[in-house]
Amino acid sequence: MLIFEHSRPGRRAQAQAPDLSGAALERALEDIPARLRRERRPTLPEVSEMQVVRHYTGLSQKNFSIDTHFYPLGSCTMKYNPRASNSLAMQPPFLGRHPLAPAGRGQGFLECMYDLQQILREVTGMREVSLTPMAGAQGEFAGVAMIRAYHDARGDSARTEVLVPDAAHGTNPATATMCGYKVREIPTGEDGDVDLEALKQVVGPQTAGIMLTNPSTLGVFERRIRDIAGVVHEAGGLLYYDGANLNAILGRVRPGDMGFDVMHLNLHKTFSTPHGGGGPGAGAIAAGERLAEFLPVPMVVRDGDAFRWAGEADRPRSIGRLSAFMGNAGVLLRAYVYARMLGGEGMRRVADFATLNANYMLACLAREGFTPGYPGRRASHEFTLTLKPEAKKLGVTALDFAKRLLDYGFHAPTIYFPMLVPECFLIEPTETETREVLDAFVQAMVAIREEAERDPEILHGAPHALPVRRLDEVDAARTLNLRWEPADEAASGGRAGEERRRLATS
Amino acid sequence: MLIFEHSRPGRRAQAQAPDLSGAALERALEDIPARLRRERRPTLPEVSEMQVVRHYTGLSQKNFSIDTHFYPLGSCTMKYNPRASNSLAMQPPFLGRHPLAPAGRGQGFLECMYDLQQILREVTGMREVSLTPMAGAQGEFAGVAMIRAYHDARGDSARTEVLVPDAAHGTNPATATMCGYKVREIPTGEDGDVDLEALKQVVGPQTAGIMLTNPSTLGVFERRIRDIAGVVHEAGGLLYYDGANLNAILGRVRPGDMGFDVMHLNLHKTFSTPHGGGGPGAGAIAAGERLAEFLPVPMVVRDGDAFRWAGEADRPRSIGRLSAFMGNAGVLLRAYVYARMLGGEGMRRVADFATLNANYMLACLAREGFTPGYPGRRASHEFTLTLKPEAKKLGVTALDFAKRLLDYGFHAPTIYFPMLVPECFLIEPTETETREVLDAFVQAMVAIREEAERDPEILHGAPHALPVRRLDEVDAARTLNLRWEPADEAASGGRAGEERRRLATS
Amino acid sequence: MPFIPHTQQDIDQMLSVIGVDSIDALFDEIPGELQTGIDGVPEGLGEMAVTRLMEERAARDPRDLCFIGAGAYDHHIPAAVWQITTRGEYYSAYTPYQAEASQGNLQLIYEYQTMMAGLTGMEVSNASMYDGASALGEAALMAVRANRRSRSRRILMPTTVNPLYRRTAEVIVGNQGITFEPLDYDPATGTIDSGSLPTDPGDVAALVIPQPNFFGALEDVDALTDWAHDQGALVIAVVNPTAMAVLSAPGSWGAEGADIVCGEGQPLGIPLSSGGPYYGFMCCRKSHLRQLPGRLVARAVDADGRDGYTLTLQAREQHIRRSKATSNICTNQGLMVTASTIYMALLGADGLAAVAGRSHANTRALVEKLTALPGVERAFGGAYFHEAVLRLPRPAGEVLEALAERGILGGCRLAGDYPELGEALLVSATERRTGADLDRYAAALAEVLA
Amino acid sequence: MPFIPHTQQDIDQMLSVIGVDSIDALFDEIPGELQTGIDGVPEGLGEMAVTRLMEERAARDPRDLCFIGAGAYDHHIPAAVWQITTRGEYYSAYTPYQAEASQGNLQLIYEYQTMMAGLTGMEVSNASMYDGASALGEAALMAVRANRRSRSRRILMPTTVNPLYRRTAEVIVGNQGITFEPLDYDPATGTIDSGSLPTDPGDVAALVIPQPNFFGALEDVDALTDWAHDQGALVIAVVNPTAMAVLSAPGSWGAEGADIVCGEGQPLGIPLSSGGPYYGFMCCRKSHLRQLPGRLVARAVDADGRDGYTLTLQAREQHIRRSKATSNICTNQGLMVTASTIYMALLGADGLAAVAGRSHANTRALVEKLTALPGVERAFGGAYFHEAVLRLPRPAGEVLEALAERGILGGCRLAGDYPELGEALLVSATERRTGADLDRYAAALAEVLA
Ligand SMILES: Cc1ncc(COP(=O)(O)O)c(C=O)c1O
Ligand SMILES: Cc1ncc(COP(=O)(O)O)c(C=O)c1O
Repeated sequence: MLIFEHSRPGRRAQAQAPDLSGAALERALEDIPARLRRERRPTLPEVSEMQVVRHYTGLSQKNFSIDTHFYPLGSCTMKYNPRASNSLAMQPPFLGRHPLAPAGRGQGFLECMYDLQQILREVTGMREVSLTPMAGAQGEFAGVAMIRAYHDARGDSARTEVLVPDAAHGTNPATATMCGYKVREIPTGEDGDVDLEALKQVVGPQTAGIMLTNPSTLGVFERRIRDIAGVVHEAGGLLYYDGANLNAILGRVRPGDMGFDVMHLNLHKTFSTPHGGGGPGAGAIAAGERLAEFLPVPMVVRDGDAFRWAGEADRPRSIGRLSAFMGNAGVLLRAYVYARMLGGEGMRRVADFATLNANYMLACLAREGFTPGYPGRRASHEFTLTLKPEAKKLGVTALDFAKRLLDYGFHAPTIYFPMLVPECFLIEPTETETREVLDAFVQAMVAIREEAERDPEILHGAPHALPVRRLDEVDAARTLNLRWEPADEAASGGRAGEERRRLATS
Repeated sequence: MLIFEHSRPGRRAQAQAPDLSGAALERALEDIPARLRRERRPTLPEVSEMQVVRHYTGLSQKNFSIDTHFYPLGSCTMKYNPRASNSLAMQPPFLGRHPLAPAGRGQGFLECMYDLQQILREVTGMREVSLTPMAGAQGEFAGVAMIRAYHDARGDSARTEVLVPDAAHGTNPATATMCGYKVREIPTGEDGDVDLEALKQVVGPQTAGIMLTNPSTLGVFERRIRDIAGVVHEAGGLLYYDGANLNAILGRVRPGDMGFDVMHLNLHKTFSTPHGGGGPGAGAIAAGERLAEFLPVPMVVRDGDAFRWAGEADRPRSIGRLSAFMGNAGVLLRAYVYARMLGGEGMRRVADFATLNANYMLACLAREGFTPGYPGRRASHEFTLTLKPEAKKLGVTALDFAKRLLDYGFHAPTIYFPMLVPECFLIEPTETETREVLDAFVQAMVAIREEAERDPEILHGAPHALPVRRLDEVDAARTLNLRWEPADEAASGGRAGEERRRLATS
Repeated sequence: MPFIPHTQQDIDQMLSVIGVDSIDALFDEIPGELQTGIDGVPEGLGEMAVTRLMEERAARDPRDLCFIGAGAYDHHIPAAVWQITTRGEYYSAYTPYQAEASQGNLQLIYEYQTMMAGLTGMEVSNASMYDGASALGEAALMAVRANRRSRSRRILMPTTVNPLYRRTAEVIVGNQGITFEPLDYDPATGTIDSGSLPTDPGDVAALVIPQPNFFGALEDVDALTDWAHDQGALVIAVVNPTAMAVLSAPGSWGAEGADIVCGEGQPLGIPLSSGGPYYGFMCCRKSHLRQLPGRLVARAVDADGRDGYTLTLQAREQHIRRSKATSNICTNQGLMVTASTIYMALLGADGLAAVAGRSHANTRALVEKLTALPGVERAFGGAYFHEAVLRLPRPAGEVLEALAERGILGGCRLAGDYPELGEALLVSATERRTGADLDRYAAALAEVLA
Repeated sequence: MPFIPHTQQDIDQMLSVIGVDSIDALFDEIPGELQTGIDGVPEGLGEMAVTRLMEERAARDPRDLCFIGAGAYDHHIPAAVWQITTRGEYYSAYTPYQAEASQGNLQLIYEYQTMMAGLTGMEVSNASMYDGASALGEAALMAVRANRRSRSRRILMPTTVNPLYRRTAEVIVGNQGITFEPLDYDPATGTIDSGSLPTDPGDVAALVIPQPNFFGALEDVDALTDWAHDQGALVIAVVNPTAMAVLSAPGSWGAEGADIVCGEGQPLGIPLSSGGPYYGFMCCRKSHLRQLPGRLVARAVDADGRDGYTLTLQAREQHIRRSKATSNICTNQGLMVTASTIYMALLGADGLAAVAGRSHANTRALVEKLTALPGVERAFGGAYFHEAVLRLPRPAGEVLEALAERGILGGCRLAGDYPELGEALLVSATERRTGADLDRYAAALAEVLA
């Protein structure tokens, strides 16, 4: 039932709004010309406070989440989100601080941001860090824009292409386009590494740079990364590091040392800030020698004992700002708490145990007869399976397996990505899961395969035990019912989103 | 699965404890004689932080609650618990205040307590209020102990009996016993009111007092309350008011005006503090002329602009203290927030709409052919049904109906209480429920009766849709498995609750 | 090893299943010279220590009385909003790619889309962008793609649009050769100078219309919308969502309504929080749907015929369309949408109107009190909504500093972006400000100016 | 009408179904003269206004550095504890009378019972009492009922038991003719004077043994337990649960162990909160089970043979047994048990031992620092746990006041209850206190005493 269906005309959560209606409201607004006023009330529900609490508490229970389920979603690093990060970031002085309040009224907050910049510098092996990008993709945007600004600053304007491996995450090519570049795909070799020969062939004076994830989205470490860096740099291009997979090497290997010029971190992955059902994230960006001066503003600088913002004036070559203020401050606070709790040693252990868990699952699944996407390669913090053999033999797809896993109480791995691997499962257990959970997942995979052997319809019809059965997405995209409409309006095809009733006050 | 079954030796939520173990721990404790030290580690789980979060988040989802379900539990006033009460009571300065911190370091808190005392005085029509009782039953204890102290102070020591109506809540007679009184039951008349003639016959010089709930637990207002008060007072006894049902008359009628000498309020009912799955509550106690000086300590007094505790020294005739400190301060803060949000007018509306909802449900259920416990009487904020006709005709009990209601997504009403009403349902919808919910409940009752007509096994086997089916309580009381034991210990019948393994440190 | 559950026995057994004898061996494909480790990161702290640290940091930041708006507003946030939003099932869920395991979140987004479409008077809302400023950049890109009548990459951008939005949007569109051409404002009213609208603007992709504009002033949205449509340009509305409870919705502007609506969602239940996380909202006509960036939820039917909800039109997005996607956005600001949806459900249309009304009345009262001081005057004469520009007789920077020392955040200084306004201050007083608060501001300002 | 969802239409229709024409008519059975209404209650406030009010109240209460223990301890509480405990499904549920609809809560209590039985070394734990002090009163009542060898109503109550507990317990048992007879302490050690134990105590129902005792001193629990059992008395242990991680558990005291164990649960994850809500725990031998007050949860089997949990032995309780019940308790402190169970699960045995160890070491370090000041000395010589009594060269009241002005809560003054100790202070430093905190206390005290 939708919240709108709980609505009754005139019902209100009275404690929540100023007591202002009717003539008093009109008086409050009397200096606003009538022609600029709204005529019809917007479609918002009229419900009581308890109805709201009950409705959204009930809805929440229909979600899988880290706090309730194993969530081995490859490329997403769904690890435990410490509850302390939440409560400490949500302290009233932090929540109440206006973004335009003077720096002097927020030294506690600014010191956290400064410290975080410093920590991320260490972690990445880069020279400077800007925290402002609001997600990984915005970090990528900043990085590629910086590469562009670099070439422009050197008058090197013939560089029109950005190279992206075919296995890359979709944000990489999309970002290159947003930065006005043409995208050229680099093929992946048999072994999961970039095809170095192919790369050599396409690199040239038109190459602005390359975007790489390492370990790659195939869950393997790009072993010839230094060679790749050499080839690209040789040609005058720069290297962008997509930090989505940093969990695999955190505290052990620094992207700066691999030869990258700029990178983002997905703090909502590696630094365990919550995914929030889709966001917010934080895509802090770090740059080395060549690119640091182009970093987006604002950044935090220290003057003696005081911290302040550095904006366009301090950093004249900056690509500029990516949001009205400073990005997702509250997310950054959470990441900072997490970083301080881990410390340097704890960071290294993240990589160690994320990698241990992934390799263990891979070994178990292989032992049970599932097919690794890249046999013979070590898993990084994640790995691929191909369910093509099962698809062929049993007529069940990766999607069927995924949906049936939900019935077993496991969130499905990432499916059909990377596309290179047919019927792909990209599995990332993360370091915070116990061995028992990994074993249980493997057992579920075996059990599901047995079900498929017995009766593939069990899988085709899955899920069976969730609030809904499998949804018809094709029909949904055709019907395109994107918002609820009041019955009378839906019937009369009335004007979008507004109710018939006029403002109570008019 | 129990949390203990997730345990693995050596696993820990490392962020949560000081980093102190092994030899360092021994050093920390070196001045404690070995013979006073523990030898074996207690049975506590060894689990990670995420396991704890996942386990207890998962468990929570197996509960019905106000935030998720309609909960028409008679005598319990399960109304919406405002979320603001929670967040405002949990502000760090309130949470962090040590109970023995000087009054000067907690003026904000003390002012809230003082204000609450004043508000409850107004609400009850009594002379003074003490907030210290930690639940209704402790309020009752305080009140009856005050009655005893009163008689003792007057040298009137022959009073050995407390009168309690047969429909009273169990805490009433149990309290009288705890205060050293004999309990004498008063019968209820046909119409649900106390049998005044019977009362007159038992009242006498041995009568210390009477404990009454009004409206009574039968959901009707005791109409001759002033007569009852006259009879008891005449005989030298005092009147105790059990405030559990105050929601019915809040802001309209004051127990002090009915002739009561002392009463408690269930703030966790009428003032909407959460029930917390069993508690904590707050049973503030209010007394009139005769008994005010005996109120339990501490109370808050105002000296000019400052607030301070009044203890035994200030109030030498007090019955004393009922807890180490001042009772359930955090609950009282929640009640205070609620009281301030309602205001006087809002309180009256609580009674109005609690009563409207109850009478509406009663009318609907009666119309659908269910049998009121006291036909012809108005419902107060709650009412009884007797399911005896259904039991006789269809072979299904009140318990069966109750369990089946769970399948329909409704918490069951209170059942088999009061015992006077055979196959009793005591239904209290509270004022915060919408008419739609009440209608849906009535429809569910009708639907369940139809099921019973069709196939009573549906009811006998209910619930069907919950985490467990009906539990065998008789067997549980026989088996008495009251705690988990490690497999080896359970097998070897080892010493209670301790594990074999010795302290890691020894 | 905070958050890592492995016992030594686990480690040993797992390594033996893998067939290596140490965790280090699992990194054998990484060139040794790259495995430098890190130093310089401070040692790990337990939760107790980090709590102490963060509480001390927070305690250093005073809780001032806030009269700054300028794109972020200090509204009351009902307690229920964040107590529900931070429930693990919302807080720690991923993007609802597995629809059946995410019905709670998906239904909530569907409700959100309905609410935002309702507020803006548009047909469609997406599931959120990063923030208001970046949403404006995306709206500009979208307009260029969506305008079938024009191939222009020029967009008219009034200077009454929040300067921080303009700068952000410029960064976002700049690399694609899209340019913003400024439109001046009328110094008397602080609104777009309709006199200065070019009679023949040439080929233009879109006109941006802010309402209220950055000065709090109210634009003549109907006339501007009709003018833009006459030129073959699309209209991008940038609006304050609280204002939408009482101001004419972009869907009703002029004869045809705006084409794209975006703005900052923060006023709807999101804490100020030093500027984020907030979220950008974005709505449009259904006919432009395939150019809309960001996620979309649709109602769907399951195998048993039950209603459910699912992400839809993913072919617009980067993970399907890659370099041809409508945007590179992936992670959005989902949890903020959860909070805002709960906020809007709690407030309803009447409640939101009351918030708007009280905020406006408070601001008006503040303006009256402050302009009663000698030398303080309104910079513009026209109508405004819940925010206004004042001119001061002393340097605004100094005044603000002196007010801050008194625990008052007196407003936003405009000299940097609008030197022509002199010592100007943008002030706002939300419904949270009491009469006593306004008096306190007025008294402090009197003292400072004395 | 906050929290009331009725529309005018609802009201009209509901009244018509009932067959009356006003809500007032529903009160027609209540004598008119009783329907006076109330006045004097302040007008209702919206959530925004009450938030402002309560924030201002809270802001007036300083957050001092706490060195008071005396029954309530300032331990670290993991953030997860209360974020989970305040989930609506725990927070707003009732007592789990409908077992099938309360499995989460019931299983949690079963786990709690297991943990408390483990900590105390006893066979059984109930589901909670109000607080430690009232639990002691109930334990005394229980002991009188449970002691089959004695019909005595006398209980030996050492003066080393927390005076607030003694006073509370006395109120609870007093009306049933039960008396507490004091046992003195040895002024050298601050523990029960084994010399003063009566050689022939006569018929005694029970001996109360605190561990650690109110002074923080460690009683000779084995000898006391054996002595009591020799006299035919039961042993009631009153213990600090944190201490149980490292001190010998009552179940192991002497040859047979204690019979009843109670105490304050606050140290296990419950905020100080001006004294409540806390909870009392209560454990016993299985043979005394039927005399135990309070709720109990047992494992049960459902109709399909699955494990579940349910309240059991309700025949002990007031709602069944009425005037013959083991206690009048009904509502207990359930939500605190939820918090404590999560706390204990997070800490585990090692973690709790570390909390105990660090608290003790901190207290010892504090004692060393403070006794280094001239005129400050320990009042007792024996062993103690995480709390100790110091004698001051100046009136303790004045010293505490001067320390409070410096933001330090210096301890609990003992002069009221123990005048014989002179100017004595009970101090404690939990694991939350840092070395710098201890130094700050020492420096402040030096200043105050100078
Ligand atoms: C490999 C990779 N790169 C980039 C991104 C984009 O990050 P964000 O979603 O934070 O924009 C992701 C996120 O899913 C990713 O997995
Ligand atoms: C009528 C009545 N009296 C007394 C009580 C006892 O109150 P408490 O549970 O708070 O001790 C109750 C609670 O259920 C009750 O309903």
